[in-house]
Amino acid sequence: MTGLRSFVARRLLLGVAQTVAVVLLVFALTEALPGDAAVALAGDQPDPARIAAIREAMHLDRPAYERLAEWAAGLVHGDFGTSVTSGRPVSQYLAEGFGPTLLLAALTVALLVPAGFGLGVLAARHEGRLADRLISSVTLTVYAVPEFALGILLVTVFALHLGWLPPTAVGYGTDLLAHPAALLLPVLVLLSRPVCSLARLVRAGMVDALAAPYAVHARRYGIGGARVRYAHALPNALAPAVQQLARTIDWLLCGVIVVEALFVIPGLGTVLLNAVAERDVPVVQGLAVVFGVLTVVLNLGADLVAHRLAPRAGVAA
Amino acid sequence: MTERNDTTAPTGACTDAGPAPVAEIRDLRVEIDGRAIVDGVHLRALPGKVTALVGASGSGKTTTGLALLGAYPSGARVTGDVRVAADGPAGYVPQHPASVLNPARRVSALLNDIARTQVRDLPRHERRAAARKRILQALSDAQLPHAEALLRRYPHQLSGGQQQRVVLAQALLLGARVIVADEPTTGQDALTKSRIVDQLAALAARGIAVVLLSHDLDVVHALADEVLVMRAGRVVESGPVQRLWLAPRHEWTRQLLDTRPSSTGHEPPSDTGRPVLRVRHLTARHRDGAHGPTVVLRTPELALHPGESLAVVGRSGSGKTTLARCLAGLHRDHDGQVHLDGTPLPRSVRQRSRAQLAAVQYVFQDARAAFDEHRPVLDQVARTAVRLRGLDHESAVQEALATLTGLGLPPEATHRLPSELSGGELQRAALARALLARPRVLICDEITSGLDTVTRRGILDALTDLLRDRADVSLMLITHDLESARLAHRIAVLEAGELVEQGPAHRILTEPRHPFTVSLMETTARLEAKTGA
Amino acid sequence: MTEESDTHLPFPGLRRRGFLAATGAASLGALALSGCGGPGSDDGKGTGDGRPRRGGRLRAAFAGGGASETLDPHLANLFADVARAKALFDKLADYGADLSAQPRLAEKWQANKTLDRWQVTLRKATFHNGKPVTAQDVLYSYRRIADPTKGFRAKASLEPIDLDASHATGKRSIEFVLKRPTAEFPNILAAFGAYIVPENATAFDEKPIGSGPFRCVSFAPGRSAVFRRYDDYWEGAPHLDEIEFVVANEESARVNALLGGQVEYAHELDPTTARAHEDNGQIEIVRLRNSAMQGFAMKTDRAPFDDKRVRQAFFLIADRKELVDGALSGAGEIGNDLFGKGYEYYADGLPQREQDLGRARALLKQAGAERLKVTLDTSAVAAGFTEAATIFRDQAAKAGVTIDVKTGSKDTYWSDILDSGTLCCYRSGAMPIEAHISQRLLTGSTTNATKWHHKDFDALYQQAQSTPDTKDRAAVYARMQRRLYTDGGFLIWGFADWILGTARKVKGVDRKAPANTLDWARFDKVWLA
Amino acid sequence: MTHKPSTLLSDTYAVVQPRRAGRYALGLAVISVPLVLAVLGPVFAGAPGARAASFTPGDGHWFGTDFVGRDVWRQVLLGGRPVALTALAATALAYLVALPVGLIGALTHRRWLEETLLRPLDVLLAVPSLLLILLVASVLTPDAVGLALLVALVNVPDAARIVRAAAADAAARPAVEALRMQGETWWRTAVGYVGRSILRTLAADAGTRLTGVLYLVATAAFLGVGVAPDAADWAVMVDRNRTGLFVQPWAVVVPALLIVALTTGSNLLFDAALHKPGRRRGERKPRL
Repeated sequence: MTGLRSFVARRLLLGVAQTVAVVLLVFALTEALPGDAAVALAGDQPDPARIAAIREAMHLDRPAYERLAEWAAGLVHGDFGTSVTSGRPVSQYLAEGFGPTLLLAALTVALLVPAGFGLGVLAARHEGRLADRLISSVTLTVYAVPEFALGILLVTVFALHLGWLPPTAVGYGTDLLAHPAALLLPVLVLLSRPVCSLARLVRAGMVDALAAPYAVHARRYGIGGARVRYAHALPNALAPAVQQLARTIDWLLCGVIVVEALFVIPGLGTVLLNAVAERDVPVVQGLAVVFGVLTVVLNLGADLVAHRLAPRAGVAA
Repeated sequence: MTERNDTTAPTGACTDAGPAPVAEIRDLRVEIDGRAIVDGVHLRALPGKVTALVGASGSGKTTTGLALLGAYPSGARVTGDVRVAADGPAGYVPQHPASVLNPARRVSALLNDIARTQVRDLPRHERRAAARKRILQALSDAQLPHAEALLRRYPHQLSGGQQQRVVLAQALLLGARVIVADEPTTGQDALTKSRIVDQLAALAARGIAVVLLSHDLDVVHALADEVLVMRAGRVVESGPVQRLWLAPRHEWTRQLLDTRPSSTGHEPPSDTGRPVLRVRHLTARHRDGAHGPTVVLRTPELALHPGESLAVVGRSGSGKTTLARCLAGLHRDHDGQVHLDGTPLPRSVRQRSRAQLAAVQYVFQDARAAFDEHRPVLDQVARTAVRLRGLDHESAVQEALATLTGLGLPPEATHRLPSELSGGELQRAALARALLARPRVLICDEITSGLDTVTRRGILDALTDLLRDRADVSLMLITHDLESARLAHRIAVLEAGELVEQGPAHRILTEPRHPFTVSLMETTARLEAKTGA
Repeated sequence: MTEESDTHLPFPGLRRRGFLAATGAASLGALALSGCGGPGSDDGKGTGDGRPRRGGRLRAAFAGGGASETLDPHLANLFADVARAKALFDKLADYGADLSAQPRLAEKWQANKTLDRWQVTLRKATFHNGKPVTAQDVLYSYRRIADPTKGFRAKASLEPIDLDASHATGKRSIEFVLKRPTAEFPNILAAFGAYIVPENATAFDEKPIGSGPFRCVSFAPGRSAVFRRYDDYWEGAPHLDEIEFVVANEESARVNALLGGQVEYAHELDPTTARAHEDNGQIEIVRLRNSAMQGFAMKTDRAPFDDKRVRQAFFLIADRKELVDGALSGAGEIGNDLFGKGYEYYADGLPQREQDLGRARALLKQAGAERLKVTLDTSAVAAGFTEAATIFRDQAAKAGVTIDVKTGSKDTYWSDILDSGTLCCYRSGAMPIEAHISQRLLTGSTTNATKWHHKDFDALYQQAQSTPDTKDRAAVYARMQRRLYTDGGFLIWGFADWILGTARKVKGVDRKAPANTLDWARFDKVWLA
Repeated sequence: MTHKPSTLLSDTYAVVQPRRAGRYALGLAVISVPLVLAVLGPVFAGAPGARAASFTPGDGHWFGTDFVGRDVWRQVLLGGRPVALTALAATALAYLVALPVGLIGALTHRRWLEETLLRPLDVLLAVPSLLLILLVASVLTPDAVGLALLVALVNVPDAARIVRAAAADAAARPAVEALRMQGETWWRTAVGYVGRSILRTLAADAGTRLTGVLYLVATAAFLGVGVAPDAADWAVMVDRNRTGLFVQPWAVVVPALLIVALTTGSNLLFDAALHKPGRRRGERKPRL
């Protein structure tokens, strides 16, 4: 469909603009931070001469726009530049941090979808009854609990008091898959808020869809309850939920920063925090690009799925 | 009460020793919050017969019809007996077939699910093919032959007629012995109506019992074998259609059946040369996202003279609403000029001066949607006089009240919220809202479609009175319905965006020239002929 | 001048890591309430721990530096860096528990009469590749550190050495030529980051070669480093087979990992964590006393603190006990406005200062500074800073002084407070008193946060550095400290403990050494019971 | 022909409608505790007592002492206002910007105006919110007001999109065209009608957004942004006192419960307000 193609093309163009804007914004912000990598590195030994020497060693004495231009030129060739503080390539930072974060995110999303949809459908199915009340109020409450608080709580209960699970992923390095038990709590914490919002969204959509004439019609014609729920009502409840799912990437990122710190998982969130603290601008930039591209691609994907699910939204007259 | 007597006697069919009914309702009472919306209704649906429930909106006919499907309003208390033949539930064709088609699934989804249940006893590998065959058969029975491609489409990609036939095919595939058709022809033009009538007749011919819920008396007369007349939840009269038409016993039935056009043709005003509104070389486009602009209307020349009424007739999608909206300034995307008294009107309402706004007023098809649901009707109507004529609030309210009551709205109703008024009342209020501007040109866009006969007649009467009382107002009546068009002095016929014919009403109605107009007239005639009028 | 003690550097790092963890940088320590350290605080390593057992792998959790971490010992900046560096490398000397220099790779040192030429003899030691540690290695290492194009931290410490004139006098002996007399030359050898690397070593990320007790097995920056026992270590092979350093920036994560048995050693815990687990037998809590000086720095070159009566009034405003209890959660000891409690040369004869609001008011009145308004700069840069600031604000209010607490950026705090403002929160890790003076209290000091510029004070320092006799030198230091006690710019209200947690089977952890001294984070003497 | 056995239909369809009043009462009950504490707490807080050692339970302190030895109960009394105010202010601010932007975007027929207003927000939407907060916060070291502004800023794009979508829906209704035909003012059309029509959508969104804002404020505190680390603020208390969780749990549990009550309660209230009022229009077509 040409309509679809031009839609995708326009969205991609917007995505590129978004990513560029994000990078510029991040660059401007990191440049505007008081102090630079040299000051940050000097710490409580702010000997001016030493700061100057470090600055020179890091090539920070060059004007900001020159550094940006050089970095951007490199980016065009797929080169993310090198870290100011360690001199290692930024791509290495990204590559090393990407694994654990991707694993966490993928696991979370993989569980998020069935859990969120399952709970939402369950609540909608028993609308107004105990199961619904229970699910609704629990999701509401858990939604309000920040990750760090939940993380501490879960660790205290399941790892320290009961001793069922390892409290952190310390020492497991990037090979987290070999220690599935260590992943359980982090994923649970990451899952908590998105699941709640997704479940609530699916519930609302399902309540509407199940009451919609087409669902009643299908039921009237003898189609089984489960089939009506999943094959006929759910696709209609899906579109807003899928949009929300794309929005979850932002949440996951927030959550990942906290969760990685809490459970000692060396992923992108940790890299980001360190880079911001060290004023390691190229690394922050690289991350901004990665996150920007991810956000754009996921949103585009969500739009396409939503478009597929609710075809009226896109093409309808 | 006479109703009592009538209702206790079940439909005439049961007196015959004819075939057993495939569905039967006995002494149905549906109550919400202690108020009965259906009370003591009996109904028998016989195979191959069309049983019609007629009545104004709110008379309980829909509730009764849906009871056959086992559906009741939420929170309702139901007593009585509903029986349906065991081999297949009742089929249902709603007024808006799109509402029962799942927007997120292809057309084939529900058909597949229905067919699957029927092929369970076949060997696994044969099931698919067998199900497919059944589906195609059902579609072809519903007059959708060669529908393979259609199955892959989404509901919104089908035309209204196709949607209706798909819904019908679902019922046929199901093997329904009874099919409830809810207002299948409401708001449709004569050509479509006649097609639907044929279709329902074909259903009955297949031995299916059809329960027709309608306020379209032409269709009822053309189709029904038995008619139940409902009012306020009760059946006031029932019997074979001929008997009812020829000798209605109940006063309400008489009122309902009094279909003669209220009034036709005043003398057209002497042609006073300068038109009040003049359209030249109008080309309107629609833009829908990907496809780019499509031209939906071309009107080289159209004029409206002071005191004149012009009916614009056409099928749905012919561009007549777009024409009206262009004139009202609600459809910006057009070229060409619209002159008011010789001066060009800005394209968009937003750029029109108050005087210009007041001069051209527009009444919407869907009155309920055209009112703010949060404010009392009177307030909203009065605002026209405040904004467009600079009246202060007090006098505006006074005038609004006078206009509203003049149009037949009870004074106490004017202080209510729109949701508390009936469709007919709201349409009157909408008319009042436009009239308060003292318009030179009043554009009425299908304002009677979707209303039952009695209400419609009331509105049309109000319009007629208006034309008589205010000689300076020119009326533009957008309609698909030739009966309403009779009201006008002149008629313009639109087809597929082109203005195919225009002229004095009697000339168009008696000797149409364009082939399309001819076919339109013929179908209407055929429908009326069927009704035996 | 002098060495930079290791100490403070780590803090910025910490805090950087601590970025996430507002509470992270624990620091402060002792249960001043109960007045006693944990069990076994009676003496140093080993006692009561039974006979050392050989073997096993110890996992130690530190706050780390993320993916930018390096094994280059000269770049060591954080506690984790230092702990790794001292496992892989040696310095010529290191600090004892009282911050006096103890010989390490240097077997002995000998000065000439004028204290500007020092003969250093190396002990017999080998690098992990079997090559002996030679004078050339030492000179190469020092010259690398002093490279003006690099910003190595120890460069400033080595400044007194004239490296062009210094030379090897034998395979294992060097003559260091100094630019001026320096009685505390051994402190330079113990300076933070002054590690000895093999001649011409430039790359350290892939299996670096050192002379320390452990050899590098693997290193993943920001995650973990695995080192193996070096059997030919000059001081005797470590008890442990292997040590793994893991990075966990969140304090709670370190504690949880320790409680969950994922690590056996957790560095830098919160006082409250310590209190929670001190006596429940799950883990062992170790408090390293006097590890971090806590105070306020008054800029003595500007109003209102250019008047020494105002400074004295401020000394009297502070309720030190309340500050230690509140800001350090009780984990520390009160201070007496002098740096280096318990260190060599500390003037412990001076009377403990107490809060005296009446005299403080009187002094302020004399100085014409009633209704004084001061801005106190603070930042979440170190644990206890903001708490101390608000507590002190409340205390000052009782003396009629209005303090406006201004919270600044963590990342640039130290360079912000160096020259601007009048009053700020300050802290310092352990370093010799001499280093504290040379870095912070001389006219030419690079980090003179109190702007203490006094020619006579500078002269006293030079005099001390030219005094060969320890006793005489101690007398000069005492004079200097008395001066600072009377009207100096540092209001030092406490010394925080440094708190470690270990699994109960970990033995041989030194309980006396302040953070950054030789026996702190020294894993070659540790064993698993 | 067989017939289905006739079914006795009475009562089968008597659907229990969830009682709205009950929902309101529950929401009110849950939210009133934190709200009353937030509003009146400071009045009753009184003068600060002497500091005790940190994290000591009991000993004249109802809920023990916090991480710097202050009375937890007093901190609780003082700490509600900033949380509630920051969260409410941030939510309100977000809408203050999002509403006009969304309304104008939905009502204007000028494509360029819509694009200029909404495209920049799309860009902002692509910035991970925590990254934005971290960066801006480190540049500006915001105070409570700054934090509210920042959190509001993060919420604006999303809120504006929701307002625009809902308003576009309402603006496409004939009622708006009818208002235009009446020559009604922009204000009455946009605010009086469209604004009024999207109120329910907004209320629903505001409920979740408030929770999200509270979450952000609390997480920002966890990351050390925006509030003084020793401020009397429930979110900060939860974070700062959590080191003492094992020694003195009250310092964490009490403020945490209050925050959860605040968000849960407000959501319950919004839910109740939104709960579809039972069918009022008995005459209309029954919903199937």
